[in-house]
Amino acid sequence: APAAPGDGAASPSAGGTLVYATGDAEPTCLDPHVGGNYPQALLSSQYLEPLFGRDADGTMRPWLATDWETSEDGLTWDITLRDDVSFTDGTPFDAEAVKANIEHLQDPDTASSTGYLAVEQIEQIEVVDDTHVRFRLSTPKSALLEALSQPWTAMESPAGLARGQEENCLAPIGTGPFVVQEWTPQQSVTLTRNEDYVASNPHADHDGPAHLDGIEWRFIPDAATRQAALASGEVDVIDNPLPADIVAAQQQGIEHIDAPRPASSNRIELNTAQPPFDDVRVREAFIRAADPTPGIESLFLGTAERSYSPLSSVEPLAYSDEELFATDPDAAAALLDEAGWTDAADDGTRMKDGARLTVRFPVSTDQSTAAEQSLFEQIQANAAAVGFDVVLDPVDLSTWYGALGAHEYEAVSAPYTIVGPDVLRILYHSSGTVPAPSGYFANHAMLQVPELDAALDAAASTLDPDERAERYTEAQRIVLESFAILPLYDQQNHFLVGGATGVTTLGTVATPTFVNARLAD
Amino acid sequence: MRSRLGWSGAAALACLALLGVAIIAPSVLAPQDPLAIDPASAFRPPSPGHPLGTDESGRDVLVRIVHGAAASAGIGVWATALGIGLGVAIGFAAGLGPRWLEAALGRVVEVLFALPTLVMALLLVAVLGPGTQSSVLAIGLATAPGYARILRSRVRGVARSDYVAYARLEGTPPLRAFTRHIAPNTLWPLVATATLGIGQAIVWVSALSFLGLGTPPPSPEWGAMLDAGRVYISYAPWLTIFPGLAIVATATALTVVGRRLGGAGR
Amino acid sequence: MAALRWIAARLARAALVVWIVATVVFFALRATGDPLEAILGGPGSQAGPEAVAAAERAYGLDQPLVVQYAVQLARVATLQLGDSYARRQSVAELIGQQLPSTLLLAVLALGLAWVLAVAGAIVATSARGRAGRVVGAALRGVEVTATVMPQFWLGAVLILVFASTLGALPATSAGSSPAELVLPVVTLAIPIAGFLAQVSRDALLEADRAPFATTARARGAGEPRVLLRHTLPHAALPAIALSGWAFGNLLSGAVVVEVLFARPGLGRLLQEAALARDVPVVIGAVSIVALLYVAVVVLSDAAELLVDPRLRGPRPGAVRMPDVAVGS
Amino acid sequence: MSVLDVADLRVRLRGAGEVLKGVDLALDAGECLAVVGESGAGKSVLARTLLGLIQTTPGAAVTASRLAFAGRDVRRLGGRGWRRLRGADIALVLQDALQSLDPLRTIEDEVGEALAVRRVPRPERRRRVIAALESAGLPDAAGRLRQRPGELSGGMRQRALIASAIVGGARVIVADEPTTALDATTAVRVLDLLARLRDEGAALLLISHDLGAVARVADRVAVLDAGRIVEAGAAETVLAAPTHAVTRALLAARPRGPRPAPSAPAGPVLLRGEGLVRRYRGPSGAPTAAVDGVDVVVRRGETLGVVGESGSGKSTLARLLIGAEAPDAGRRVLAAPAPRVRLVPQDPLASFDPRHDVARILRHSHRDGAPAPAQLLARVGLDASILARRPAELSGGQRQRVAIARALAGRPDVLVCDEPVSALDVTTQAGILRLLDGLQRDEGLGIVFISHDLAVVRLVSDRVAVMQDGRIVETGATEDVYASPAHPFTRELIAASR
Ligand SMILES: Nc1ncnc2c1ncn2[C@@H]1O[C@H](COP(=O)(O)OP(=O)(O)OP(=O)(O)O)[C@@H](O)[C@H]1O
Ligand SMILES: Nc1ncnc2c1ncn2[C@@H]1O[C@H](COP(=O)(O)OP(=O)(O)OP(=O)(O)O)[C@@H](O)[C@H]1O
Ligand SMILES: [Mg+2]
Ligand SMILES: [Mg+2]
Repeated sequence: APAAPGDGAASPSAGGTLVYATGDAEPTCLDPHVGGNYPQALLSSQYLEPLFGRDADGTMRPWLATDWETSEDGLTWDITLRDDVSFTDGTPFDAEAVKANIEHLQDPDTASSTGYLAVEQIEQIEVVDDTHVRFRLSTPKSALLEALSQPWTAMESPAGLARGQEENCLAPIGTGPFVVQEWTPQQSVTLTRNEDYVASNPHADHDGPAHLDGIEWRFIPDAATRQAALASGEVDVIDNPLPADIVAAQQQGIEHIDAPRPASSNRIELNTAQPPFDDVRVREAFIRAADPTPGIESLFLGTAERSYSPLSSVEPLAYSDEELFATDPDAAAALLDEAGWTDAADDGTRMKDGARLTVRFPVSTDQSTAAEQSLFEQIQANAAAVGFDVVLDPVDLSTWYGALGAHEYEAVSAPYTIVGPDVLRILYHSSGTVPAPSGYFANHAMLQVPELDAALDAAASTLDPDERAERYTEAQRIVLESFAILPLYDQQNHFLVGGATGVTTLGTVATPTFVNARLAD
Repeated sequence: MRSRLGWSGAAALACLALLGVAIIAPSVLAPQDPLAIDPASAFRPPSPGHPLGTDESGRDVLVRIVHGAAASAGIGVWATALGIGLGVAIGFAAGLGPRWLEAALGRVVEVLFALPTLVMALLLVAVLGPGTQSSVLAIGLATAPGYARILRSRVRGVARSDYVAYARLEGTPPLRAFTRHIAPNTLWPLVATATLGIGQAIVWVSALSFLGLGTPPPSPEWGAMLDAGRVYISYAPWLTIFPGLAIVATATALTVVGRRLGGAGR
Repeated sequence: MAALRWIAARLARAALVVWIVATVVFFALRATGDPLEAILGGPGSQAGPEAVAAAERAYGLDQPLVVQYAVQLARVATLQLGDSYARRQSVAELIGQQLPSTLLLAVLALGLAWVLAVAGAIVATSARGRAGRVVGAALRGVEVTATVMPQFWLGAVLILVFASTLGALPATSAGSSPAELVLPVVTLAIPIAGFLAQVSRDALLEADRAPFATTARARGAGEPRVLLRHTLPHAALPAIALSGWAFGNLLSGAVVVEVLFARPGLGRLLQEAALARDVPVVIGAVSIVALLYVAVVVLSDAAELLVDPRLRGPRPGAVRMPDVAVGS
Repeated sequence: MSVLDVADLRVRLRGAGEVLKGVDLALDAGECLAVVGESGAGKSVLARTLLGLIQTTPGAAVTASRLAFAGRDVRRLGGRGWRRLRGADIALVLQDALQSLDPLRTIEDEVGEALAVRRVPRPERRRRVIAALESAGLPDAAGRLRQRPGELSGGMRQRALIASAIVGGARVIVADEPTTALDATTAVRVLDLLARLRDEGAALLLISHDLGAVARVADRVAVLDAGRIVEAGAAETVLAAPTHAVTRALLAARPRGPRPAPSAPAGPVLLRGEGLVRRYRGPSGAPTAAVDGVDVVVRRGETLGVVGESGSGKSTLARLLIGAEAPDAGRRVLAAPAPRVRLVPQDPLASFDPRHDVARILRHSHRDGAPAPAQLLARVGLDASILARRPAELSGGQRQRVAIARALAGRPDVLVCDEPVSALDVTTQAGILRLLDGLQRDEGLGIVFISHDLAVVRLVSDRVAVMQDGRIVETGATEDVYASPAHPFTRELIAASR
C-alpha cells in the first residue's frame, strides 16, 4: 500500500511525469562509481540497483542478489543472483556483470572513492556460473553486504561501462525502474520509465514497471526558490526543505518525509592532534560550554532531534550517552583553569603562555545548511562566554578540504554517509588519520586510540552479530568519552511531496524511490 | 541651504548623518551587543521591544543593522578607495604619459572592463578564497577601469584646455601647471563620482555575500545579514526586508548627494 | 576602406584583450589551486596514487606549466577550449549549451530595460505643470532606487510575492516559455532600467530644449512627432554608448539571477567552475564573456556611428561613459 | 489688409514678469518689417508668440486686443489649429541658427518636415525641397538631400533653415537674428536672400539687434525696448533721424568709420613672422595648410588688424605669433631683448581655470613691475569687487575685460587679441574697443587685432592684413586699403561691412 495517504480530494492515477527538485549539487557524472557522493546516490537510485537492500529496522534484504553464504573464516562469500533481470540495454544481468562492476570500481581510472572503499577488500572475483559469483577477501569484512547495498556499488551494464567513462557518465545503464533519457547540465535530467522493469526492489508494492511515465530531475540550488516552486506547483517533490517550510507544510497539506541518513550522526569533531584540543580537559570544556540544544530547538523548529551518539538514530547499533554532554559553563571554566588557560585577552578570550584559546572552525557552505551555520554561530557565542575564540570561516568545498588537508582547523563538521556502523572504522580508526594521495583523510578528530582501533578491527572482522554489536558499542563509548566529538543531530534528510503519492525512501542511504509513486490529479 | 538642497537632498543628508553616527558610535543608537544570542526569543516579528524583530538566533535586527553600518560602509569605502586609487594612478599615467604607456594602460583598462564585476569577483574568490579582502579587492579592481577612464578623459581634456595652454604660455613650469590646474580640476569632480561609487560598492558587496563569497558571519554586515535572512523570507520576512532597505537607503542617499555634488561641480 | 580598417583595428584589439584575459586567468587559477581535485571527482576524493597519475597523464598536467599554458592558449585560439576537469565534457559544448540561455535572458532584459527607461523618460519630460513636477520627482526617486536595487533581493521579493504567495508565475526558469522568463528578466532589467532612465532623461530634456525641437514645432510638428523623430533618437544615443557597460552589468546580474531562479546559463556555469577550480571551463567562460563584451562594445560603437553622423571621422576614445557607471 | 495684425500684445512669463507690454504691429505681403532692440528686449519672445509657441509654455500668459493672421483671429486657437498654421502659413527661422537643424536627420527630412507633417507624398516632397533649397541659394541642392547638418558650413545651414521655412509656402516668415552666427560676407548673402523672398511676395518679420544688417533689407523698422515699441517708421527715417534715445544708442554703438585719431608713428619691430606655414590634417585626412606662407611684422605702438572669413587661418596665425605652436615652415623672429607676448583669447571663458577666482587668476599671471590686481581691474574699467568671483559668474563683457587685465598683468610688449569682441553685443563691444585703443596709446603696446569684421578692425587698427585661405591677400595702412581695396575679396569684405 502507498506509504502515505493523500488528502481526500486527490485520487492517484497512473502515468504522468513527476518533477523532482533537488537542492544538492548537480553531479558531474551520473555514474556513482565515479567519485561517489550523495547527490549521485540520490539520482542513481532511480536507474541503478544494488545487489542488496536494507529494511528500516536494519535487516539486510536481497535485491539483485537472492542469497549469500559466508565461509567460516569470513574470507569467501558466495552470492546467488537473480536470473530474470536484464539491463535496459538488453545485456543480461549475471555473474560476469557483477565481476565487471567490481573491477570497474577497483580500476584507478574510474577514480572511485566511496565505492572503492566498499569493495577494497575483494581480492578475487570468481564467476561460478551465470547466477553464482564468489568473492575472496583479503581480510574478513562483516560489513560486506552493507557495502554492496550502497548506491555507489550499484550494478551497471558491462556493455555500458565498456563505452568509456565520458559516455557512461552521461547516461549509465542499469536495471532500475527508470532510464536516463537526457541530461541538460545545470537544468535537469530526464528519466523515462523502464517498461521491462522486473520488480526486484524489496520496496516495490507491485510487479512490473513504475506507474509514472517518467521523472524530470531538476537542479534548484536555492532553498527559497525550491520551496516557491513547490508551492506554485511547478515541482512535485523537493529535498532539503527549510525547517520553517517543513513546519508550514503540515498546514498546507504537503506530505513531509523525514528520512535521516544512516551511519554517522552530524557532529562537530575536535582536532585532538594539536593544541588546544590535544588536552582532553579543553575538549570537555568546549563541549560543556557549547550548549547547542536550545539552538537546535529554535532553529530547526522541532524538525531535528538532539543526538548524543556518533551514529545515526536509524542505525540499530547506535549507542548514546546524554549525561556526558550536559551543559555546564561553570564546569567548563573550571576545566579551562585547570588546564592552565587562565590569562585573559582584551576581548575576554582566554590565554596561556601568550597563545589565545582560538578554535578555527572552517564551515563548508555547500554541506552545512543555513540553520546549521546559525547553530555554529550560537555555539561560537556560547563558547565565547567561557573564553573560547571560535573563528567561523564559511568557505567553498575546495577551500574547506584544503583547510582540512593542511590541518588548519581545531573544529569541523563533516558529514559521512555509507550504510551501517562500519562508518565508525572509517571515521575513528587511527588508519583514518593517514591521508590518501589526494590529501583526504576521514578521521578529522585525529583519534589514535589503540583500544578503539582494536574494538573497530574486531567488529569489522567478526561474523557473530552479538560480538559485532558489543564491539561497536564499546567503540562508540570510547569515542564519546574522549570528548573528541560533539554530536548534534541525525544527518537531516527531509522531503516535501506536493503533487504525488507513494513516494518512499530506501532503507540503505535514505534516497527516495518512485517505483510506487503516482501523481495526484 | 535647504532651498538649494531640496527635500530629497535634505532627506539624503539626514540619512547619511544617521549612517555616520552608526559608523562612528553605534552604541549611541543601540547600546546592546549585536552578537548576543538568545535562542528562546528567535524569529520575533517587529514589536516595541524589537522594532525590527529578531533573527534566527534571537539577535535584535535593529541593533545588528546599526552595528553593521561600519562593516558595510567600510567595505564600500575601502573598495571605492582602492578603485579610485588604481583608477587615478592609471588615469594620470595614461592621460599625461607617453603614447606607448597610454596604449598599454588602455589595454589594461579594456581587460578590466571585459571582466564584469561579479565575474571578476568569482575569479578572485577562486584564487584567494572568499572573505572581506577578496570582496574589497574584487570590487576595487572591477571599478578601477571606470574611474581610470573617467579620469583619463578628464586629464586629457584639462591638459589640452585653453587655461592650461595659457598658463604654459605664460611660462608656468609643467609641474606647477599640474598641481595648480590639472590635479584640482580632475580630482575634485571625482569626489562626486566616488560618492556614487560607494553606494554601488555596498550593493556589489552584498551581492557577493549572496553568492556566499562575502564577509563571514556572525558579523552584522548588511549583505551577510540579508543573505542569512533570505532563507527565512517566507517565514520571517523582516530578516530580509530591513537589511535590504538599509542597503537601498544608503546607496540611494549616497547617489542623491553624489549627484548634487556632481551637479554643483559642473 | 576606412570602415574595414576600423573593423580590423577593433578586432585586433579584441583579440589582444581576450589573450590577456586568458593568460591572467590561467596563471591566477594554476598558481593557487590543484586542478587534480576537480578531475578526481571533486574535493575530498580518496583516489589512489594510480588514479592520480592516470589523471595527470590524461589532462597533460605532467607537462611543464609553460607547455600547459601554450596548449590552453592554442585551444582558446581555435575555440576548442579542451575538456572540463569536473564534467568530463568538452568546454566548447558546455558553453554552447549554456550560452543561448544567458543571451536570451540578457537580450530580453536589455530590451525591457530600454522600454522602461524610455517610457520613464517620456513620462518625466512630457508631464507638465505642478502635477508634472510631482510625477518627475517621484520618477527620479524610483530611478535612483531602482539603480541601486540589489538584484538578489529584488528577485527574492518577486519570488515571494508572485510565486510563493500569489502562485501567478513560476519561481524557477529553465527554458524559454514566456511565463518562466518574466521574473528573471524583470529582476535583471530593473537596475539597468533605472540607470538608463536617468541617463536618457537628461538627454531627452536637453534635446527637448534644443533649438531644433522648437524649430520642428514651428514647422507644425505635433508633440508625438517631435518626440519620435527628433528627441528620442538623441535620448537613445547615451543608451547606445552605454550598451557595453549595460551588457557587463547584465552578465554580472546573470550570475545572480541564474543561481536564484535555478536557470541554466553561463553565469551559473562560471560560478560553479570557479568554485571547483575547473580551469578549462573558467578560462573558456571568461574568454567568451570577454569576447562578447568586446563584440558588444564594437557593435555599440558601430551603432553609434550609424545613428550619430557627428561622430564619423577622427575622434578620440572608444566608449564614452557617464560618471555613474563605475563597475559593471 | 495686413497679413499679420497685432495690437496690444502682452506676454507674461513665469520668473520674468511681463516681457511684452503692449506691442502693436502690422505687416503686409511683400514688405519687410525689422524689429530691433537690445538684448533682452523681448524680440525672441515676440517671434515665438506670433507662432503660438509661447502660449504652450508653462506659466505663460498671452493677451492681445488683436492677434490676427490674414484676417483670422488666432487668439483662441488650440494646439491643433496652431499646428495647421505653422509651417504652411507662417514660418520661423530660429535665433540659434546653427543648432536649429536636428544633427541626426538628413537635410531632406529636416527641410521637408513642414510638408511631411501635412502628409505630402514623398516624391512631391522631394521636388519641393529641392526647389526650396535652390531658391534659398544652396548650390547643388539635389546632392545635399542625404547630407546631415554637420556636413554643411554655417552659412549653408542657415540657408537650409530658411529653405525649411519657405518650403511650405508660408506667407509670413519670422526670421529671428538670422545672421548673428555667420561671418560678415555670409551674413550679407543671407540678407540678400531674405530681401529676394520679400520681393517675391513674402511678408518678412526680421528680428535683429544689428541696425546695419537691418538697413539692407527692411522697409520699416520698429524699435523694441523692454517690451515696448519705442519708435517705428520707414527704415530710412528711423536709421537716419532716430528720435528715441534707445535708437540713438543702438546706432551709436555700431562700429563705423575710421580710427578716431591715428596713433603716434610706429616704433621698432618687436616681432616678425617670415614665411609662416602651418599644416593640419584636414577632414579627408590629407594635410592642408591653415596658414600658408605668411609674412607679418608687429611694431611697438602700432595696431595690426587681421581680417578674414571664418576658417581663413586667423587664430592659427595668432598661435604661431605667440609661440604656442611651431610653424611647419618659416620662422618667428623676436627682437632683442625678447618682447613679452600675451594673448587675449577668442574664447576667454575657456582660458580661465574654472576653479580659480579672478584674484587668483590675476595673481598667477602677475609678473614683476605690473600693477596690483585691483589696479589692473580699474584699468579695464572693472570694480575690485569682482576679484572674489569665478569666471562663470561674470558676464561676457566682464570676462573679456578680465582676460585683458590678465594679459596686462604679464607686462606685455605685444598683445595678440583673437576676436575679442565678436561674441559681445554692440554696446559692450564698443566699450572694449575703446579700452584697447586707450591701452595702445598709453602703453605703446604692439597689438595684433584679429576679427572677421572689417568695420571693427577699421576702428582700431593702423595697418590691416586681409587673410583668405591661409594667405595674406592684401595688406597696408587701414584707410588706404579701405579706400581702394586691390583684391576682390577685400572688396567683398568691405561691402559686407557697410
Ligand atoms: N521661456 C522663458 N521663460 C521665462 N523668461 C523668458 C523665457 N524666454 C525669454 N525670457 C525672458 O524674456 C526676456 C526677453 O527675452 P528675449 O529672448 O525675447 O530677448 P531678445 O530680445 O531676443 O534678446 P537677444 O537679443 O539676446 O536674443 C528676457 O528677460 C528673458 O530672460
Ligand atoms: N588644431 C587643428 N587641427 C586641425 N585643423 C585645424 C586646427 N586648428 C585649425 N584648423 C583648421 O585650420 C583652418 C584655419 O583655422 P583658424 O582657427 O585659424 O581659422 P580662423 O580664421 O580663426 O576662423 P574663425 O573666424 O572661425 O575663428 C580651419 O580650416 C581649421 O579647420
Ligand atoms: Mg533673441
Ligand atoms: Mg579663430
